[in-house]
Amino acid sequence: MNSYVLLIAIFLPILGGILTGVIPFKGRTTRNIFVETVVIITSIIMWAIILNKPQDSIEVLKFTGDLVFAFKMDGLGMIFAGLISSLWPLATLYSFEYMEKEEREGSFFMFYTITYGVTLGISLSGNLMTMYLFYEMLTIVTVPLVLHTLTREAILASRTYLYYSLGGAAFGFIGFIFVLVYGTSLDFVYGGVLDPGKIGDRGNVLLLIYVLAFLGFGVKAAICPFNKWLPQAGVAPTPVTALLHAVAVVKSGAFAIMRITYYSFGPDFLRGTWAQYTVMAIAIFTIIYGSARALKETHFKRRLAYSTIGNLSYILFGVTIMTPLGLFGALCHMVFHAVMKIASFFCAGAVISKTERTYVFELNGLGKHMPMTFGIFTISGLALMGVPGLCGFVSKWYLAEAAVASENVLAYVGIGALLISAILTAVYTMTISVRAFFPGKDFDDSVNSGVKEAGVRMLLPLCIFAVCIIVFGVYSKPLTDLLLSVAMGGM
Amino acid sequence: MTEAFILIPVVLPIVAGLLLEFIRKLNKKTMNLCVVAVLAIEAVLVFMNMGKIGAEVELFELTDNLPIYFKIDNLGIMFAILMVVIWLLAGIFSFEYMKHEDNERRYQGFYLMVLGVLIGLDFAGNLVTFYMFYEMMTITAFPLVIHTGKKEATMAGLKYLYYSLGGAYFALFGFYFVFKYADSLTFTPGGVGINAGSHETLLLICALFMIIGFGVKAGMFPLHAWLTSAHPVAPAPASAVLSGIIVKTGILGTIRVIYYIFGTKFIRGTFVQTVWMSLALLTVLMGSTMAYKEKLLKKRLAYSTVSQISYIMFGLSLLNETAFEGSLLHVLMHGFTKCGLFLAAGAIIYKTGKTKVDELRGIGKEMPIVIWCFTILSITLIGIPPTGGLVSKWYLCMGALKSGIAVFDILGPVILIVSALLTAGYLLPITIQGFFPGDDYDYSGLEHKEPAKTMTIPLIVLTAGAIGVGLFSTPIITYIETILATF
Amino acid sequence: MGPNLWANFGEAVSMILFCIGFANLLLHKNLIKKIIGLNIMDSSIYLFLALKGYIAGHTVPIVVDGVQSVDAYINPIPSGLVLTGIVVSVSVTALMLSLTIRLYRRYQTLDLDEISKRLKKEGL
Amino acid sequence: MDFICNFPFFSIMISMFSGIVSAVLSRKAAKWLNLISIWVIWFLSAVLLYYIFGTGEIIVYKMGHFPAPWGNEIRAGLLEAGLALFFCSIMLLSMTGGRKKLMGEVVEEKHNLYYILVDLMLASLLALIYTNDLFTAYVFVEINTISACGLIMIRQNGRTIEAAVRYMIMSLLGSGLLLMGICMLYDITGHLLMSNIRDAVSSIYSAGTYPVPLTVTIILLTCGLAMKSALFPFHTWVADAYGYSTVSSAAILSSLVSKGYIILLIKIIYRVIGFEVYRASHIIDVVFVFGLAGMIMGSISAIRENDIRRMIAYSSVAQIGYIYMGIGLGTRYAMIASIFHILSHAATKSMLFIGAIGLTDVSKGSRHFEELTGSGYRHKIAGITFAVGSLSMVGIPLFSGFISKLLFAQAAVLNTRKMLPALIVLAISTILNAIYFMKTVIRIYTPTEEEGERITMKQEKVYALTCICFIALNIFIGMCSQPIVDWIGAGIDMFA
Repeated sequence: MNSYVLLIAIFLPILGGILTGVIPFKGRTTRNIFVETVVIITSIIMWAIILNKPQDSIEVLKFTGDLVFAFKMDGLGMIFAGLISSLWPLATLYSFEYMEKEEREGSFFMFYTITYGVTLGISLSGNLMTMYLFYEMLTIVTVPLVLHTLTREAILASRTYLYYSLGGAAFGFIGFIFVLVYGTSLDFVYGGVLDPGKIGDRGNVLLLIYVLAFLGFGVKAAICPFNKWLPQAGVAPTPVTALLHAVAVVKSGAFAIMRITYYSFGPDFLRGTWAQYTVMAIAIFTIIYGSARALKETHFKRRLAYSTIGNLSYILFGVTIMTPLGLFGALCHMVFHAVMKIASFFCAGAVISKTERTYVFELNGLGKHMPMTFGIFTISGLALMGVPGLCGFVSKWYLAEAAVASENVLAYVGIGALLISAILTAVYTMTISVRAFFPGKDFDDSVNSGVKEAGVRMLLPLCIFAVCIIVFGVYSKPLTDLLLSVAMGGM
Repeated sequence: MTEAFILIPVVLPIVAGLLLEFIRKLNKKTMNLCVVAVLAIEAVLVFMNMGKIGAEVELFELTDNLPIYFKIDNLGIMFAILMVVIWLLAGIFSFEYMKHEDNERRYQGFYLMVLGVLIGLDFAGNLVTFYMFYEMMTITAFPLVIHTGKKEATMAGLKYLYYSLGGAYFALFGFYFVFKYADSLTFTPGGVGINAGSHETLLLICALFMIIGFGVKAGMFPLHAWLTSAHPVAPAPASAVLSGIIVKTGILGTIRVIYYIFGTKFIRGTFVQTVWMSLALLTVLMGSTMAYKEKLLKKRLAYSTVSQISYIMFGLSLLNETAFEGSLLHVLMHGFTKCGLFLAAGAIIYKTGKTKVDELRGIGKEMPIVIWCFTILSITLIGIPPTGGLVSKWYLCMGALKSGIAVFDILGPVILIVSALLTAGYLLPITIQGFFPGDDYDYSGLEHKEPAKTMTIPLIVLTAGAIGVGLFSTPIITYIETILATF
Repeated sequence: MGPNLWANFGEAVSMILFCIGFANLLLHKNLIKKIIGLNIMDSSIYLFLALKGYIAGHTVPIVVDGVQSVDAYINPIPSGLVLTGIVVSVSVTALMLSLTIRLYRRYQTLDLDEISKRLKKEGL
Repeated sequence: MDFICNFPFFSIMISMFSGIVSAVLSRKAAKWLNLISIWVIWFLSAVLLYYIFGTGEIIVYKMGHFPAPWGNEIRAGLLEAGLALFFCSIMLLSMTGGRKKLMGEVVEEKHNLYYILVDLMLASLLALIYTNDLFTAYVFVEINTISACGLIMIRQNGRTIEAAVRYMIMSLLGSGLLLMGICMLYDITGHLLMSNIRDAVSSIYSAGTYPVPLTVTIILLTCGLAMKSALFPFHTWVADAYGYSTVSSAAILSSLVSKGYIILLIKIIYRVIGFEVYRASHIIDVVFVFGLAGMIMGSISAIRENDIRRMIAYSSVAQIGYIYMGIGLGTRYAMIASIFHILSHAATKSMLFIGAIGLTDVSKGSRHFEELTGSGYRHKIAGITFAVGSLSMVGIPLFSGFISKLLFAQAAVLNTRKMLPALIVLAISTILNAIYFMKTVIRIYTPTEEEGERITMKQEKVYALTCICFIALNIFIGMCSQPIVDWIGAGIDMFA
């Protein structure tokens, strides 16, 4: 299969998005149909590509001599692209109903669709240069989405987001330069491209640079000192918070870190060095920090955002174990967390759009009126806790296995952190479910009068996600085998 | 594959419970009938399974080489029978009792589900299956705890939830490592081979973690606080099963981990055993003293549960046959007794609404049957001959003495006896005051308050059971020895 | 150092002058004084150049009664440079003065900081 | 083909004479003359560049056919020709972009003067690029200064005059130092032609005589030119000068004038002092440090501004800092990076000014951020232009800024001693750039309720065309930078 279809997959949504902004549509429905078709076609193409696995890479143009703008689909990219392309149509479907009460849907869907293309670009880029390019573009195109509501805090949030991401990219850029200078090439090669001949006695500098790059790309993955933007960005419409700030954007950060760790610097170079311990410590700390903050937070979406911070650091923890198994665990959690968190966010969105309630203590007794929504929320919450039989358990299991196998004491501590954060997760998700379902004796139901269950366009994606959570929980073998082979460097 | 039939007792109540949750219109009578029918069928099925010992079935793999796998063995079947019997009795009791609570349907539904999960727990054939049902039990039992919907009930319920999950995660921590260093996770009597290599200490720590983790459910110090706040707030039948049965799952977990995964050899003589024993003894003492000081009846019973369960823990921690027999015996004994006591307390509350101990003067005149049962059960719990309590404690003390572990072989029995005295101290006064309110008590205000048959009958049966365990301890012992023989 | 300094005292003087002029141009508030400083600075440079051009005992490079040997003349180029420089500096000075006049007409003062203060007030 | 040898000389002369002639022409005629002359020079330089590429020989033009060391020379290598071409293009675009504004802001009778000044400016720039004689360079530096001053104050208000005065003072100090340096150099070496001086200097250096005067000279030259090109501590005049003069002046000044001096400095480094000698003197470290300081301080003062044009002005202080940082790194690669940044910054900065003016037009002429809200929708093309410029400044790939950032970083990595400070400061200043440019972009694309006047592309065809050219140029530099880099490298080699 000719690799040029990769370009189609990437640029179709971008063009489609721009068209969405340009074409003067008659009615809302026509536009929605247009958007949905574009998204679905892209996903179909993407899956066709994934099934056919074109091996060779394509070079679009040369920037300067050794900077090539090239695309290639290797295993890691395939996973991420597959994840994105399966979630996007559902999220779009959901956002139709959600956005009806918002203004300027046109521009929203424009950028929403463009983001799809850009994210695919990140996942399919064949070398560090291309990934960096799309990484920056991602920041730019998602800012309007954060800005969308145009309230004061939306503007502030978008600024914070922009500064943090661009700043992070600046540090990632340094790492990129070093790979350029000290590596054999910029292409992603499993096991790293650093040239020992060139490194010589400057190993420590490279380690320092790795840490800087980790922090830089980690900004998008919301690692601890740099996670201020993520909760703030919760002001965006829920489809954005759900898809971008739980999956696309933040996972791009994690994805980039996977790339530089396993495909550029190389785990063998990093394993056992102070750099590894530093980044792992950061990840572990963030795990605890995120969950604890989520516990303190009373705003529904912000609480979920903090929990996202914690869970992203699960992924990073897996990455920093620096073994194929660790990468495997990280990939699992990347996929599963995507499903779980997007489900919980959509529940939050459904609640907000139906009842305008944003704080946890306002949710008392809603379970009676929106049983589906809160049922699914409970399921996702349990999954996040890691109850066996739901997918959260599986990924945590593999992460812990990798940590145990690595025989690295700090990694043992990491397991402890995983479990502590699991109990914290239990606290902050279960309180919500309990409030919703068991408001208690002395609760008068009148305040909830008139609350209705969310519409089908919202419930359909929710149900699909819930089913995924359970199915992956009980039977994930084919998927995990695939992920494992990828993590081992195969296709 | 006929062996899949062993799963019916697991599936049936869960399905029934779920149906109950979703069938909205269903009048009370029919519902109660359904419930009792299901419970009865369940009991029958479990008893049928006695014949199927050794039957095993593997459903699917959670992750690669983590199969969901069931296997019936003596230990499991024993727990299963205890549970199903008590469940039936408490269930019958609840029909009357739950009248003054609302939302019965929800209650009964979860009541059934928990039973199913528990049976699954007993039949679990490897650690992961066990763990899975363990968590499910925690979550499904939660609505029972908070059923009354009072503020403190919800608080206590959450406390219960978080403590139990925390314990589960403690266990999970060890679980991760065991998976790496053990040959398999299938429960094999005498333990699967652990090839720790240089990681001896690490694994011992894991073992300790798992003990503590399951100990949470068993209300073992230091993580016992939830028990005394969660059990009292639940409706009486619920607290009866919570206190009589669900705490036992902690015991089961510990037995499974220590006797079926690590193997006694691995633990014996290590710091793990020492810590375990001291924790158990500490809990025994603390529980009784707290119970002695406690004024609320149900809370007092809860504290007594804490101490009684730790008898069992202590027995297990001694790692020798005699103590093990004692422990299992005590499991049965305490199951009946404590369940009965709670039901009695429930009956009192239901009729008189009195919750404090010192309000109960002269209660014996009002509801003699209940209080008689209460008295007999107390005697059993204290362990005055010829009741069952004596036997189990006897075995426990024997085990301690012959274990030959310095200090503990003496200290253990002493503490057990002391706490027995304390038990007497906190249970008997109720009876005494109940029957002999004293001369200054005016009998004018008395009226006959004996509760309905559905309440008294289960109570009587339980009392009989408690005595029965005492009288016919020999066959039970022999049965336990068959379990021991497999080690 | 000493005799060396004495030997080419001219250069030393021009340097000192240069520094004076530079300081004036840089530090003085008053525009006119700045311009004076500018001129001092430039002239010091021309002095320096002229000194470089002059060779003791040689005569002006104007050919009368037959060409003498080359080393009879001084180097003419510096003088040319000086002339050019003077032209430049004159024009610059003129420009500066005209600017100064404009400013003075607007603000009735020659103090540059004062002027900027007023501009801030005007908020232009 | 020795006719081509005259092209450098022609181009200088054409612009100069067109300036002189414009004095007596009508306003329109002057305008056309100016336009035509720039076009002609553009064409000449293009031909020259092509020719040199073809033959690879350096063109030396002897004024009055006196041979060195007596005569005065004009010398054109690849770099010179290319720069001339580039400067012409930028000049052209800035003029067309700002013409409408010019009409509004400058009184009728001053227009001729304006074109005269522009022509002189171009002439002096070309001379700075081409000349091979230090003293000629000095003279044209002065002419440059004077015409720049005129460009600043052509728009008559207090601010501009004050700015002009400040600018004059600063640059006069600079040129004073420069002249002193030149004189001392002449004193040491006895030459004015760059090539000869370099031979003399290298022999002196190897002989080890006159170490102190040599160092002093280097300091004087560097310091003088740094002052004139607004390196960090000497940047006080920038904000006013670029902020209040008419827009094309601002564009030309910020993107060409200061660059002219830097080009001269680079020429001095290579062709007068000699790269090795220069690097051996520790001035280069000082330059490096001041460059870094400039990168940070410039951005910080830009963040503080709430006036869009002053903000852009301060940002150019930061960019100058980049260039000096590159020079300070003291490797050939870094020098290439610096020269590349000169080009990309010149393209971007003038673009930003032009874009900004379009935005202020639709915001009731106010340059403060509050009024600018939503102007990106009211004047689409201007908004896009500004956005592209900002992205390029922040260093987003596909735009020119990214490539220069890349080159700088690579150069920094290759220099072990200065690597870490350079990289860290590079990253930090990127963040700072992001902060103030992106803040502005978000601001101009935040829709508002109140309806300002709108300007569509049809209303301002020329302006729109200019903007499009700028964008195209920027993206061109960003996308196919490889030939440019090669060309710069070849040009630097031709300096030797």
